[in-house]
Amino acid sequence: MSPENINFLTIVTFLPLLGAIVLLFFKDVRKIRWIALAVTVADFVISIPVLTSFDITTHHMQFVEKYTWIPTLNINYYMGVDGISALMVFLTTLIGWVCVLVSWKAIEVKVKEFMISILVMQMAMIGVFCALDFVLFYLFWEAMLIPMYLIIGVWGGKRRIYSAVKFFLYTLAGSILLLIGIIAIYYAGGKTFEIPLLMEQHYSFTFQAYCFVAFFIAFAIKVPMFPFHTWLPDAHVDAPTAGSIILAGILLKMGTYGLIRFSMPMFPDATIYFATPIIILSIVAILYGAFLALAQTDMKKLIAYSSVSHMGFVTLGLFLLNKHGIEGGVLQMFNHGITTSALFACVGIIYERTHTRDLRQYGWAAKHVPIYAVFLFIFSMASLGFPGTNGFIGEIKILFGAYDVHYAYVIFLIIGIVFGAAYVLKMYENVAFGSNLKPAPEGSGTFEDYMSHIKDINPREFLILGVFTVFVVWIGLKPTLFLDIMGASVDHLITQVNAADLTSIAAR
Amino acid sequence: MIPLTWFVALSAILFIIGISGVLLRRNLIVMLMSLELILNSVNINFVAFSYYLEDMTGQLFAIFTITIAACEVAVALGILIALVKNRRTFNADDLDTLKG
Amino acid sequence: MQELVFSIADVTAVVPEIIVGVSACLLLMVDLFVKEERKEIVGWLAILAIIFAGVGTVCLASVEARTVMAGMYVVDLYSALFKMTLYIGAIFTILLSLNYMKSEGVEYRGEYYALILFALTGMMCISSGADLLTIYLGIELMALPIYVLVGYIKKSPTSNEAAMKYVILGAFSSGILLYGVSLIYGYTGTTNLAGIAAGITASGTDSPVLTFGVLLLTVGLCFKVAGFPFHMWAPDAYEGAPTSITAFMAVGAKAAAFAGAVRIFMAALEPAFADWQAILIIVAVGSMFYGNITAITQTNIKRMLAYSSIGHAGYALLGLIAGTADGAASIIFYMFVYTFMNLGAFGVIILLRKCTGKGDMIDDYRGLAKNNRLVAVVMLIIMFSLAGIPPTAGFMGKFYIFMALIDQGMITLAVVSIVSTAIAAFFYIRIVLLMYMKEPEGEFDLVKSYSVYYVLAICIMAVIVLGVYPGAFMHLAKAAAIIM
Amino acid sequence: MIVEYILFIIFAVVAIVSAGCVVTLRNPVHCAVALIITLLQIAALFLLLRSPFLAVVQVFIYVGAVMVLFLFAVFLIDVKKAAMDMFKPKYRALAYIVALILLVESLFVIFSGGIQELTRITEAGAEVKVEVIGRTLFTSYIFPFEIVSVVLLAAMVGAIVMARDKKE
Repeated sequence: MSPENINFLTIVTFLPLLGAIVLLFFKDVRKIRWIALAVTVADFVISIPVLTSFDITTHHMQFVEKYTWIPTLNINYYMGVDGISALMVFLTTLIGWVCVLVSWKAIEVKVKEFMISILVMQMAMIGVFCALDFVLFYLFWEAMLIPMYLIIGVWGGKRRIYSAVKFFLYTLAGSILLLIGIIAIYYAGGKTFEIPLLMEQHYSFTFQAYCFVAFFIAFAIKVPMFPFHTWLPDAHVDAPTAGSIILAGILLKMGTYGLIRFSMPMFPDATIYFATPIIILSIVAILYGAFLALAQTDMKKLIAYSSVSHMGFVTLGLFLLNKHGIEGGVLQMFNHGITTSALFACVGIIYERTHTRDLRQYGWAAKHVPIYAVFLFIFSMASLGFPGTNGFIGEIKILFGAYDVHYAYVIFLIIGIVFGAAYVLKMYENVAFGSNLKPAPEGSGTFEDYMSHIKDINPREFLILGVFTVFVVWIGLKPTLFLDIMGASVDHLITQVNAADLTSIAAR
Repeated sequence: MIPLTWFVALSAILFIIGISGVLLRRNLIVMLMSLELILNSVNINFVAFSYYLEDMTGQLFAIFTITIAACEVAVALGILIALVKNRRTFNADDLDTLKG
Repeated sequence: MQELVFSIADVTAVVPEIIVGVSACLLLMVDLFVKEERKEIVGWLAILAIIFAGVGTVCLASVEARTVMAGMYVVDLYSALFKMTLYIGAIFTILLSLNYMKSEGVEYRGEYYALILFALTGMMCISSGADLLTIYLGIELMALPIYVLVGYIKKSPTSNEAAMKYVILGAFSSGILLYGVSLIYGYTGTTNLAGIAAGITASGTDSPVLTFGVLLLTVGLCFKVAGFPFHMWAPDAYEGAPTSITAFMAVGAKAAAFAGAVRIFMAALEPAFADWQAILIIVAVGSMFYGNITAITQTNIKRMLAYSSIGHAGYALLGLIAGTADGAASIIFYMFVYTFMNLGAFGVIILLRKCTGKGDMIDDYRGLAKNNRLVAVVMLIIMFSLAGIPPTAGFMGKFYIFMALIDQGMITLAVVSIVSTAIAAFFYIRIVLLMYMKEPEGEFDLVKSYSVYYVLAICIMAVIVLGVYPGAFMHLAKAAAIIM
Repeated sequence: MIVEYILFIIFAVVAIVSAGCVVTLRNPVHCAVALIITLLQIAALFLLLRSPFLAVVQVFIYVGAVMVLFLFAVFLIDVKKAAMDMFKPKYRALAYIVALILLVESLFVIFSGGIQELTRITEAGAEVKVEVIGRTLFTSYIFPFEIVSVVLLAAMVGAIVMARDKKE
């Protein structure tokens, strides 16, 4: 059978759901873990052909599947990927099995429910990236809400209920705006929900502006952009490690993906009109996130705020609206998914041993857990954009793009990068090279006793971090593969945005 | 010939008296009686329209209304008796187990 | 000499009604021969009767819309779909009651099922009525047994009280509705729905007589669907009634009232659209916000669901406000979906009922998920469906209504109603939160009743299937709305 | 005919006054009697409208059956206690507002002249024969007639279930 005949996307999307249903019939915790792992790994393997047999010469949607679904409302089951979403699907399936592995020992209560939530979550996330019908997209988009709410609320930390409800309400508010926007564009775009068709329409500027704002707020909450970011630190801190990885790795990408897929091609006039304000917001987010990260002592919170800062780079890159900027932005999405997930995994690994995330409690990592310290070093470097790591490529491209638009942006970006280096190095220094004389936590005996319980990473954790390292180095040294895949799609996106009716904007 | 308006006016007055009775009185039996007033005002309307339109529908409708009114009273009084057996009241303000 | 104006064809058209009505009478007799502890047999017989009626309705629905009984009655796809909803509501109500009424120690359990069938007959008459007289009689035939059923736990003061309040406000609303009918009759000279539409078109819509008549009729109908500010009976009646009857009211009575309202407004008062649309907009917006906001502060779950049902009535009214075939179809779909969601919710309440005193209070759900995972999952899905979160049926129902509304350019109204949906999500997820994220305070000892399990299983399946694949039923609803 | 006018005015005034008594009198027994008077006036008005059958039905069913039921209920329940009960101020303002709105609306409807226009006959019409009513009831109205019979049965069952205690 040739690849064209297989409904790859449907399989990739719904395999996790099938796995979740199968899990319902098992009781043994060990079996449940292994089945979940098997399903996610299988999903990952199946998603590889999506990337390898992807035709990089065209921007058209590939692996397209289209079936009538709800004829009364003209809704179709319409799936397909372009270069950008193909990368995201790959990232999602990758993160999927990593999440299962990370939770192997960390989740001990309600394991079945947890694995089902993870698998349902994965289904919804892949669906979001593949859907080419607006209603289908919205269904997947909203379907992420329930499992994530449960993941944070049931298996989370101390303030899990507060964080879960906050996450739920913020996201729901965004979804409502999105729904309004979707229905509005349905009527404006000739009564269809098909995204490719809707992109071809030209809408009046007023309509574009209203819709753009509605969509933008919805996506900005997910990204999260300043000033809609306040749910993120809470959600990250209280989510279990796997939840944090999903949040940072995939969920945040939903927002920027939405901007790329909908806002920019459908509302080009409004995109150009609003580009500068959004860039300014992004810069504020970069600096503000970095400042706050610098002030944190909780490791997770630090990384959470760094996410705000890094996602600011992404939105900035996208709204530079030139090839370097957008490619850099998309690549940074992927990078952030790898790097931040890896950092959260590192936090989770050490938290399992010490039950603290307070940076002041560490300082012995380089001496006592050297392999761990090496991995943490690699990811820290990737996070601050050290040459040779993936972060460097993304940031340098965004810098190039920014320079083409306005040199002032570059100055702010450099400041942001410097701050980024500062908080990452602070974190690493605190964890790895602090004083050895720090007192052990109360009730754990002498420092030596305490330390003797803390072992270096085991093979399972080595595998997790190793995989992330591969991608960090791969993209850092040879990003062309990834840039090629997205290349045609990015070019097309730029053409779409440039189709904007500039005279109508100039008139304002 | 008496103008149709007279009948409708009379019915409207009885209707309003009936409505005020239901809303103002707290005695459940009197509330039920006020409901009868409302239904009777409706019947005046129906019969009057029926006569002045030379159409029999109204009269027939009125017959059905009277029947239904009897049923309503029977059921309502049945419930009232069940209520009174439990708690010796028929003051609507004493119905306060259910808040609201 | 007038001859009989109906034929065998007329009689066959009303076979489902005859089956249900006659079965109700038969059950009263059968009941005499059934021992007190085995009254559940009567319930099963009632279910059997409804299934027969359902088969009859399906057979009749395959033919085209036709008016029978001298223009009093119409058999069409629209009524068939609503009747299916009503059958499901009635069957599930009986299934929920079997164990519950026994454990509550209620007298006259045989008559209980007969009364449900009587009420069902009334609901069927509402959904098929082609004359204001038939619809009015249907409303009364539905309401009178329900008044009694609400007060069926005679030992309970709350039940008595609820019945008393309900009967007074119900009769009051019937009176208002009738006064409106009488004025409309005076204006058009007929009570036939098609005749009224023709009469209004002929005589114009600017007469105050018509306006006042339409106003009163609308108010009366809003009472029946429990729309703000005519909702005051609902919370008390819902809280005081036996839980199974609360479900029946929330599902059957509401669907039937909407069936009647849609037909009256769309078939008879279509020419006076502007008159009633303005009233309904106020009622709908008021219902959505009042219902959803008040629900947040409730501590009793039945009362909370009552306020939520007020909110849902508001959403469904939006379909009428749109005034199109899509709008009517969206109401049919919404009521169908709503039936499953509410029956599921009340089923869970009944399951919890065994733990003495538990089940009625929202706090009773604290930590339910710990040892009763399945029940908690059921409640979770239903709550998310009621909140309108995909991929549940509740979302599709709302989505269709919003589409119909925006199709008519009423974007502000759609935005307002979507915002109220967000408010509603708040109190639904509170229950999920209590179930999953709090520790239980005591042991849960759930009722073991297979009939309730069946109801819950079917409801969940329906909620998910209709959420993921609503196409088929939506198509039917649209077809029904067009030929109406 | 001038006599008709006079009769109408007499009946109407008595009906309104006694209706007013129904909602204002303290003692439920008095209210019931006042209601009977109102109902009788309405029956008389039906005669003026050439509807003798309805007038008879009104007297039989309302005055004969319904009111007896009411009086039974009143006597069954302690009257003295109920007699103490009068207007309570709880919903008073609301009630007045509703009544006022309805009054204004009705006045508007009545004085707009719209109603008189609805009249289709020019001189006093003939009375509808009982026979015709009966025939129609059993032909065109057979279906509502059947429904109403079911309603009666349901109401009877309901009332018995509610009011009667099961003896063990």
